[in-house]
Amino acid sequence: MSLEKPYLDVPGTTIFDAEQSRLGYHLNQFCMSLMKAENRSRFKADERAYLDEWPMSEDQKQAVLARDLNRCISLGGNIYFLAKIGATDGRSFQQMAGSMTGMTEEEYRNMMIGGGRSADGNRIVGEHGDAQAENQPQGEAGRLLKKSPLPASGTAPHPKTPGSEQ
Amino acid sequence: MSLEKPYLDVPGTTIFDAEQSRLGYHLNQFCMSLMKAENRSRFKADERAYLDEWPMSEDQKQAVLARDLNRCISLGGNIYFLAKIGATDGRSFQQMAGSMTGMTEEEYRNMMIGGGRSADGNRIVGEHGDAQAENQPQGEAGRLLKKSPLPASGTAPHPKTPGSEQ
Amino acid sequence: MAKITASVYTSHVPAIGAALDLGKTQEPYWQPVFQGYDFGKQWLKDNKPDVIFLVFNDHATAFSLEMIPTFAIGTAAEYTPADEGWGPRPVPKVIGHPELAAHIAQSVIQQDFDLTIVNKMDVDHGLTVPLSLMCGQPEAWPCPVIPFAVNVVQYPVPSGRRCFELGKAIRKAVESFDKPLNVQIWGTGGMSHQLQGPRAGLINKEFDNMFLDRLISDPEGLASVPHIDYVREAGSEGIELVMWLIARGAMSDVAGGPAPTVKNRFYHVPASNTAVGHLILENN
Amino acid sequence: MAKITASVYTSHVPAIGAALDLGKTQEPYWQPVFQGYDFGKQWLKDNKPDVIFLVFNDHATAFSLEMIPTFAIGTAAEYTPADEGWGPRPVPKVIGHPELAAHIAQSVIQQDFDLTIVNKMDVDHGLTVPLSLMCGQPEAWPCPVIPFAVNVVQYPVPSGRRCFELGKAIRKAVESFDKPLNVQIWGTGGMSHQLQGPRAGLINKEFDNMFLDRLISDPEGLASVPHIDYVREAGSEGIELVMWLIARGAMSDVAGGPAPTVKNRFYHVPASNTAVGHLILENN
Ligand SMILES: [Fe+3]
Ligand SMILES: [Fe+3]
Repeated sequence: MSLEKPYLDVPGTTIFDAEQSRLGYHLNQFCMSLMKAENRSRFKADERAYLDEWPMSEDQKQAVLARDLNRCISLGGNIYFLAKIGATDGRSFQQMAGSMTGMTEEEYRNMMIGGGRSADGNRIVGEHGDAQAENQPQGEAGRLLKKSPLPASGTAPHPKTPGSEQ
Repeated sequence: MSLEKPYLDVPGTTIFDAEQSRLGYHLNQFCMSLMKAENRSRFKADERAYLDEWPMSEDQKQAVLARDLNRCISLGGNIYFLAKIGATDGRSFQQMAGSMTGMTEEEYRNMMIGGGRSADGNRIVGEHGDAQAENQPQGEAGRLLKKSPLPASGTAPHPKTPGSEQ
Repeated sequence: MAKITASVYTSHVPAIGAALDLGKTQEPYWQPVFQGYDFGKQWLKDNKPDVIFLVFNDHATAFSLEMIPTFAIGTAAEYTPADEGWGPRPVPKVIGHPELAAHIAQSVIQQDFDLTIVNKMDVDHGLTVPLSLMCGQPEAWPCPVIPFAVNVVQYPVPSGRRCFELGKAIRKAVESFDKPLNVQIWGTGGMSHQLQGPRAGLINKEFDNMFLDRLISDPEGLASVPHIDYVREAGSEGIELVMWLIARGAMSDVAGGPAPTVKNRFYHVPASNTAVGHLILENN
Repeated sequence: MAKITASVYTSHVPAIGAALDLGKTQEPYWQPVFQGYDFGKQWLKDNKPDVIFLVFNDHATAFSLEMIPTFAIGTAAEYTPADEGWGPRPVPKVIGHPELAAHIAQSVIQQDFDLTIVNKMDVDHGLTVPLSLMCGQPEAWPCPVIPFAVNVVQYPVPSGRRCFELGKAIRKAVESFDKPLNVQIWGTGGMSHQLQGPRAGLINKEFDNMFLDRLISDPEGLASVPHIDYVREAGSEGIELVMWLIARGAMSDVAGGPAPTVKNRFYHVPASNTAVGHLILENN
């Protein structure tokens, strides 16, 4: 790709550009389909079967089944599309956003009530804010992780969050 | 309407602008539906019933049933949309275009082979070319009309053309 | 002649719509948010326009990835509130103004903005939440609305500069309409927020308040802020703020008139993931 | 770096497609039309590009009145020939070039052209007939194609000036792509024709030949011809000629390079309702 991308060094952030859009086309179009009540019902009745109607990659399907939104985004998903999955599950935008940080729902909610996440240290990769890669996952999930580290096999950049339904 | 319309003084010509588009919205969307083979079949099986599925004006429906393309255009139709009706009938673009002049199919075809209609006298309303209102209909239809004029009730600006199916 | 009399700016958070629809406006969490619009609600009653030109963005609702218009103007007679996955919001349908919309479309296209004309579009929280905030829960919205959708979902989104210039073109278009309509232009979206990734929940009060300051007094300079600054400072979804520059560019001081009057300014954190900002500017 | 090496211009009459598909190319009526493309067919074989950027207009096929983009760029992997009502043409599917298309979209939007990005679009005779004329009846088209659709159906359509400027922006976009692709840009539609009303069948050889002359030697001046002149002189559908200015604006002489070489020029009346024009210009 030869598109200029001045936005690749923002920590914890994926900009939905043409390349991501191409990667996530079917994933996002699947999400759009959940705007119809009958499709939401069919999806809920048999998630795997519904997903198999779409030419998505197996990785994308697994990420959806695991409600791993960070993984969905790394596979080309965009939050406005992915939000349709959360809506189908009856989850709010706050629950969805929080699920990507590793914080519990309450931790995230309290962070927002406290004025939100600071931009300080989180503007550029290499600073030391809470959104930097070395500080993931955040909150309770991070504390748990430090107590009992995951097996070394874990190549997924974003561990599963406590709030996400398996 | 306060749109500037420098194109209202071109004889025998309707520019498809926002106002026409609004007027002809459902007529044109009906035409689009004929791009699907099953809709063409349903339309052919019972034209009136198919038309009644669309929120078109009675005038628009009558103009379609009469294949009166000039009337369709005066009611907001656009030729690229209306062409789908002709395609459904198995008619070519040349047959459709010719049907709007009053010429027979052969007359129109010969005019085209002869180099087409001249722009001379047909640039501005008030000149004296063959596309001017006072010279309608053209060709055989015009000659017939001069022999036996229509009853004075005729408010339709464009008489029915011989080639159009009733 | 039609005239833009005022501009209104506001965030359009979906949770605000949900709070209103579920009767939570008096809860301690939401009460300060809705209180911030008390002035605006009364002001809108006292200054009811004939038409609202509402700049918003679609959130993967009317526009899928099949077709992504940079700028889309609604010329339809009406628009249905969308089902975004939670079921449609229980709000009135939106009545359009096809005649003025078509006029603006023609004029703005002839000023070299390559609009997409839209005649069928369900409208999502981006359009209905600002109406709810400014009108409460009426049986019908107070006047016709022309929806104007801006792509801020897939990059590249239009620059702040392009948005500001578009606002100027819209003002010219409105003023060349030959009926005496009172038109308001609303810019919605923002303020700082990020809905994705480990950086979700970013809020930047300093940036937001700088944005409000400059939007009032230095919009031309503000228009030159590049996208990347929005992303770094205001979060990945903070980019929605470029839409406020469209409304601001349509104000008469930009075309040499007197400075507008600031009728109201409000800022609050948080509403769900988002900082809420609100501004009312009246032309003089 | 990618480079635009040549531009091709041609009418795209549906009846030409039908004549080819039905094996009528040797009939006396059609033989002179197809003969006019003999040179071009050989030239394309000898100068096979890596990608064709094909400017055309949709004829109420992919775009209904629900959504009318002024400019739409196709970034999909492939496009299906459309059923325009006569059944789909029996021609190969069109393979896209998503990577270059996305690059051009980004670059051109950042140059202040407000494109609509399209990922799903059936392509009508406006796109397939030029390919047929230049390639005959192959099993597969010779290279990937980036479809670029221009609204010339509902007024206001973009001005000649806007189209010419867009061509310049496309050239810059192509030249900033970091792979060494040989790109041709094709402008299609026209020449003089009118498909509607008592004035149907209008043909203006003088105008068409003046257009070809000026397209070669004075494109900048030609770009300032207003719409109404096309309508009066070249018929209501003659307005399609503005699309040729997009291709012409992308040639390097416009950016200060040497004049292009005219490899072929052809003009014939009639094909169905239309005058047929064709031009090949090579960059030097
Ligand atoms: Fe938003
Ligand atoms: Fe055409």
